[in-house]
Amino acid sequence: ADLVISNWDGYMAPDIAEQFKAATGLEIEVVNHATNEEVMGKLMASGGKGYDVVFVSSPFAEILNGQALAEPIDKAAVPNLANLYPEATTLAYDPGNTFSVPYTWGSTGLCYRSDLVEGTPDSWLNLLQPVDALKGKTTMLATDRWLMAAGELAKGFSVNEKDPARLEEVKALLIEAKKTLLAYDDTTFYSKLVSGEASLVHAWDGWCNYGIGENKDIKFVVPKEGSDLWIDTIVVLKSSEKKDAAMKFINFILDARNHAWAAQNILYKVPNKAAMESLDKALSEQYPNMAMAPADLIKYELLRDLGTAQKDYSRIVSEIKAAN
Amino acid sequence: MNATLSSKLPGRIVLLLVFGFLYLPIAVLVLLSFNDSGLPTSWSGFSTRWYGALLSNTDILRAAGNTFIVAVFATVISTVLGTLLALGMETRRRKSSGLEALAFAPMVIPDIVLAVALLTFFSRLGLTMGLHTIVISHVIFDLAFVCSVVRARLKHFDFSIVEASRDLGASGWTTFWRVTFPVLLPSIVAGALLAFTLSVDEFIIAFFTAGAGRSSITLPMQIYSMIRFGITPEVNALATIVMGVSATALLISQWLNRQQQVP
Amino acid sequence: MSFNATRPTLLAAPGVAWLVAFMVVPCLLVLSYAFFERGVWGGVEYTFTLENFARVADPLYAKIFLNSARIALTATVAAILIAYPAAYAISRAPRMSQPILLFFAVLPFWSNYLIRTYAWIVLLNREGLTNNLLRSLGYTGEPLSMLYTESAVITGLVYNYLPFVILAIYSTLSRLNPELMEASRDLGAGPVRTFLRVTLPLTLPGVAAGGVFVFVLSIGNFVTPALLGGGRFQMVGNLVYDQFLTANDWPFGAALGAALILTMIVLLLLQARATAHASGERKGEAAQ
Amino acid sequence: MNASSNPILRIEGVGKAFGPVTAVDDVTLDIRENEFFALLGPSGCGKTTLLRMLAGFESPNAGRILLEGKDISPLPPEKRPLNLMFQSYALFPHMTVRQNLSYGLEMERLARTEIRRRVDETMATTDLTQFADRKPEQLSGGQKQRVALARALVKRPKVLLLDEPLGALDKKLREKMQLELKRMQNEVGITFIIVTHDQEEALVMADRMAILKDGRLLQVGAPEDVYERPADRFVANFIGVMNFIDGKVGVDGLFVAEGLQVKASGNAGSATLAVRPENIAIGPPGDLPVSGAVVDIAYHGLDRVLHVKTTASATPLQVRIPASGAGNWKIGDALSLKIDPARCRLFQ
Amino acid sequence: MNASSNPILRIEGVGKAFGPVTAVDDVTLDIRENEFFALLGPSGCGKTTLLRMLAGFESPNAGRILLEGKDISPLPPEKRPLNLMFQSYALFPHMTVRQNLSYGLEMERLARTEIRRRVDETMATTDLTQFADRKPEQLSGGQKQRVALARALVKRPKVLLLDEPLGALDKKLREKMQLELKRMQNEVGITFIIVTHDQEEALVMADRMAILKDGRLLQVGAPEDVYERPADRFVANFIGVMNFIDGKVGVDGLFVAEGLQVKASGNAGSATLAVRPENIAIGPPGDLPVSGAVVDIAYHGLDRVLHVKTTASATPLQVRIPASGAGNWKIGDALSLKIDPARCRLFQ
Ligand SMILES: Nc1ncnc2c1ncn2[C@@H]1O[C@H](COP(=O)(O)OP(=O)(O)OP(=O)(O)O)[C@@H](O)[C@H]1O
Ligand SMILES: Nc1ncnc2c1ncn2[C@@H]1O[C@H](COP(=O)(O)OP(=O)(O)OP(=O)(O)O)[C@@H](O)[C@H]1O
Ligand SMILES: NCCCCNCCCN
Ligand SMILES: [Mg+2]
Ligand SMILES: [Mg+2]
Repeated sequence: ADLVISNWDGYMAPDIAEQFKAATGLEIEVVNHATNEEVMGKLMASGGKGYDVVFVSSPFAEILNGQALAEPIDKAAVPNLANLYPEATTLAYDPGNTFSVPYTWGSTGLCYRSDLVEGTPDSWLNLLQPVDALKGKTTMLATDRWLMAAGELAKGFSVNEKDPARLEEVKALLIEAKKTLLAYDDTTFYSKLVSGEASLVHAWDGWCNYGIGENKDIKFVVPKEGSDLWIDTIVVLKSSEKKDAAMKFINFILDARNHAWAAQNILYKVPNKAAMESLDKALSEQYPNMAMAPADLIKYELLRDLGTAQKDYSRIVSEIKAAN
Repeated sequence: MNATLSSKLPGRIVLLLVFGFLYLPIAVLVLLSFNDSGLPTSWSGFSTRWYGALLSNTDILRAAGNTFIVAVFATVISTVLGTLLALGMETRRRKSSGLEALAFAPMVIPDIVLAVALLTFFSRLGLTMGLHTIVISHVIFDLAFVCSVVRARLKHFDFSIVEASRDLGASGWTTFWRVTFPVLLPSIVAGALLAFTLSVDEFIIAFFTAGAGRSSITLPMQIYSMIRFGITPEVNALATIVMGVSATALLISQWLNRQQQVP
Repeated sequence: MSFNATRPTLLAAPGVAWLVAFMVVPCLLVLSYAFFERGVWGGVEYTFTLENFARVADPLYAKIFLNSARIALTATVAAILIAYPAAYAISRAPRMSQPILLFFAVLPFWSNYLIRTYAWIVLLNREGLTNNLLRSLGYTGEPLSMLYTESAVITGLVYNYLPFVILAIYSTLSRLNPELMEASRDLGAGPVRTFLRVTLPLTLPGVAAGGVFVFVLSIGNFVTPALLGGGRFQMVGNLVYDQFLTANDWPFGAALGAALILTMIVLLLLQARATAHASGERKGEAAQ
Repeated sequence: MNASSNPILRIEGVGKAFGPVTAVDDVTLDIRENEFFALLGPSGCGKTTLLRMLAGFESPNAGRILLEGKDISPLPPEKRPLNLMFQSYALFPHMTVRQNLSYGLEMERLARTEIRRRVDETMATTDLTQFADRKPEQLSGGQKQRVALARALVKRPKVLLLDEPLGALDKKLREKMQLELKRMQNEVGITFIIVTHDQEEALVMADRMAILKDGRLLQVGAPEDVYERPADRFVANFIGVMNFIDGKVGVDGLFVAEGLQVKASGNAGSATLAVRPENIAIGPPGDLPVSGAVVDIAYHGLDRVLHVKTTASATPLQVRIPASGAGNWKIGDALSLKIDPARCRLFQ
Repeated sequence: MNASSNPILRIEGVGKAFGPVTAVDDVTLDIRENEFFALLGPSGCGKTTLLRMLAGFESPNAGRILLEGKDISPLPPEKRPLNLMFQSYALFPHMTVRQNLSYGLEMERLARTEIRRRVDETMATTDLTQFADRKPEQLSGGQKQRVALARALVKRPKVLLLDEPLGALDKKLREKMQLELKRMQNEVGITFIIVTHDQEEALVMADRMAILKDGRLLQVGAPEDVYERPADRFVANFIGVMNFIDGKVGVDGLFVAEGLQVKASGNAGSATLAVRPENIAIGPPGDLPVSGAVVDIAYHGLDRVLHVKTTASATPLQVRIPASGAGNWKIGDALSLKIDPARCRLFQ
């Protein structure tokens, strides 16, 4: 094959290879990773060898760049960059899309069963300090940055907070919260809502939509304290020997019709103006968070690589997970 | 035998209970593979659609094939090396803590350390990675498990039959094949089953040492990437087929064996 | 000994060579990162430091180690208690059917770890099969919270590693001379004492091997605690995993890994000595 | 002799088959209290199987076993007040000699000092004291056999079943052990059932003995009885050495073979005369009724056995002459023989 | 007898220790081609260990072993043209009797028909034919021993080492096997080294024999030599039965003990006279020089042994009288004895 692309399963059209071949005559080979972390580990240990294009969340794209594993985006070869919302071209971790191209984006908030939760939750504290009826019926994301973000947002801190004293406060809050938690879960939380095992869960907006698809009573809300802005990006690896083809692939993805596939099928917003505008209105009626405007989204803070403060985060998360 | 010494009943009850425990989740898994709904939590009617979906999913089928190839090679190599290592360790006159530590190490090294180490090592050597590098890596821990099982058996082994074989003119090699091996066979089979099972189910090391391409994806890699949204009945269907085919193959081979032995 | 002085070394050589080439060398390479600093973007910056070891000394990690050792040990004991009778029953079955029984004991484990674990979730969760069954049997109380507890984690670990223990114990039971048990009965020991004083010591190496399997695999497991424990419990394996992948802190991961490996090997060597002693294994000197 | 005549053990019509192989076939036998009973028979005749049924490791396909009048078949081995010394020793490989010996006493929950005392004593009488801390694999064959014996002896059960207990011991040690067994029979009052291939052992030690063949009991009796009045040709031939001379008994009650006549009480018809080598007298040619010639001389330890060709039988007759007695016979010498009519048997 | 005088096997100063235990101690011994050599000694004296060194399973701590003049220590067991029958049998548990026997021949890559022929033949001579398809665990003790023996015999090696080959067999079978071994010695030309506890077996079968004690070689010689001229007190006592009488030799060369005088060639000083029970003549009181009284009579199979109390020694003297000879002695009878000076030994 001409290109080896690693992405999350189901993140691209199943026939993407045929489509791309029809469009460019180039062969691609799509492989899947389950998590950012594992593919990052693999890229770092091997220097990225073997892969041409990978899909990772923004902090990981930042690391790839920091480790000089990411190839600069050849703007001339990707004319479809013009389809992006302007808001998506000035993102703090990579202003001007020099080494990464955003693929999907969204917020993190609360996903809940409106028929089981009294009133409308509107604060992170509804999750972290639940009323008695919700005790043992909440879940939080297990991935360390999002786990910490919930506490930081509740406290009104930055989601990239580095001040040790503030981090201590967050830790204390999260350890307390653990006592009322059913589980940490970042894969099946929405089905726990469907079954009724959980009533209120910490969720990425897009995954809440999978729950909404099964049960109309499920709703998503971004708490009043705000959210983070998560972005899954496309990165070309420096070690790639098929950079031209890689750029062609990015350009192909950014084609409005192709990019719209992601919104329609994975129920994530895509930062592609042309694509979003092509969507059927019914989609945002069924899944209200699909209608969130880029201007609103970029009010939220991006998760950034923490550099050496990562040590403090990981220790704190270990301590939270070890608490009882 | 005296009835008081070997009543068959307690043994049967134990087997019933233990196999009940082993197959309880399997029954659920098989049931879910016929669930029309994609969610494991609700039963929405019998359907074979996931089997249909599976059979047209060439990725999964190839992954299953790869897993089988890796497991077979890793099992064969590790069973040979592990058995020999066990024999070597148990026939040594002086126990060596270094050797013991070496044989324990693959079991206690965290998977991720071994995975990162192997990938780093292979890429520094400039090796092309693929199924062969997964096999190399799986043999490491498989052989430790085989060695451990066989060694346990060797602790109270009567080596005089080995001597008798040598005395009758058999070389070390012939003795191994004609005497040691058949007598150790139950343990070797146990070790091999263990190695195969570990290899079939191993994810992180395979993921790291598989190289980048699609051609060397194994089933656990495939399934891990698929469960982003939780398990779909499609993988349940796959597991059902894997177990069903294995059981059928065994029963057929057993039947053929018996046919051969009767006349 | 002219007959087998060089032979043991020769027999062990291929396995040892494999381990040295593909395990010792690569792992030393990676574990040596422990002496260097984490780069700003992760990775390794080759400046010598002992800081990573100082961090390992944090009591938090000892606490996590002890806690996961406790969970792993519980799982180990439970697995042995279930596996022994099963292995015994298999070893007493007609010789022809023994391999078949063994095969069916491992067959469930040729499915996939995740799938099996999800099946347990379906069985155990509050809205799951067990609770539904109870409800349909007329149980009206609060649904049982079986999932996301330590017991659920232990159940999952026992379940997944049970066949390994069965195999290991079976391996030592399979050709045990029945006359030894008869001699014990003859000397006045009932079945229980015969088991404790003769059968068990002679099969202790298998029990120990199986126990080691459960323990090391449990302590290094991270899927079961995450799924059946709801991520509320942490095994040390998880900790090392997180350093390498989540925190992207390879030097600290290497230090933690090295500490874990050393601790475990020391424990295993001690265990091996104790087992050898308790099972009355021949001394190296006399073993010809 | 030492035995009272109460049967302590009654074996009633006991049989055992392993698939198609009948190992023990309808054996009925009483063992008297405190007697020393020897079980003899060719290899594979079912001796071990019989002992294993008594000990409780095989359940008979037929028949009953009564101990002091009570059927013991429901009793598991550990509840039976008898002990078996295994032909293959079955020593516990993970225990030292001392531990092997202590094991049975620990099962009786004896005090530790008592156990120690009895074990020490038994190790002393079996010459094992210096091996107390060795494992079985560090012992020689004879040492292992003594451990197996000692392990059974130290229990002092009512009935002791010994399956070839002394076969691996040298003569001196065997004699010492025989004395020890006799002493235990007398002092401790143990009933012994012993399997042995050593006929002298059986003849010297046993109060009574039984001969088994192909799982069937052929004869039970005191050693002298069996030796001197064997029940059939097989027993006659099996125990000791026997010359067989085929011939016939006439209406006059005289056994006649070619060149030989013996007064024997039997029915008229063809018959076989059995006579032991030591019951044939020897003399210069012509002195005695039967003439013959020496064809071979075997040096059998302390005696010479002359093989004497006569017209009476195809195989030369064996005649035993003590080293200290009689003349200096050479191969080829002619001589004459006389068979003592009181000391021969007629089988018809 | 059958043996030529070429040493086929030379054992030179061989020693072996297991940790603190010395099993074999500086043994030097020549085994001649085609001889039947018996190794005797008390349990644990090192017989098995010596054979195991010859076969190549233990390497000596000292000394060399030469086969036909060549040091065989570098040869692994399978390259040595000798075979060992194990005292513990070491049968292959997973093979049938036939397979056990065929194994060694298959290693020589003989033709299948030839293997079949030789195995069938050996099974026939060892009475194993009917067990050809049984596994060892389905055999009796004696049957197993025969399989072990047959497995070694069928190989027909230059030198055959047999460690207690017939101990578990009944007398008839043992005699049959003895004949078979002798036949193989003569027809096939095999050199035998056999360990046995059966002295009669050793005396009857062996061309020469060696007595070991505590790992040391005490005496090597023809059976008659060893029996009649034992090298020391231990050997004298170990082989056969021996009476010992302590006394002293005067300057006149006469051995004197209380009430007894024997003409013996020895140095003046204290000495022990050894005399076998069959070398003491017996007569009515006063007839013979030494007077005594019968204190016990033992029925030893075919003979009676009188235990006669005399003033000469504390332990009664054993006197063997044939069943067919001499008078009818009872306990308490007075009698007189005479020791044959030509047939006793003096140990100083
Ligand atoms: N592995 C061992 N460790 C320690 N001592 C041993 C070992 N093997 C044998 N021995 C000792 O060495 C001595 C000689 O043993 P060996 O087996 O040669 O005796 P043996 O003459 O064959 O005796 P037996 O007639 O009883 O078979 C014995 O005292 C025995 O206890
Ligand atoms: N498990 C078995 N399966 C088949 N046949 C068996 C089994 N065990 C014993 N036998 C047979 O039963 C018969 C009696 O065996 P047993 O062991 O009682 O003989 P034994 O009299 O003790 O002989 P030995 O003097 O040789 O020890 C033998 O022919 C033997 O081959
Ligand atoms: N470890 C979970 C990674 C999930 C990847 N996506 C992040 C945002 C939602 N897809
Ligand atoms: Mg027997
Ligand atoms: Mg021996």
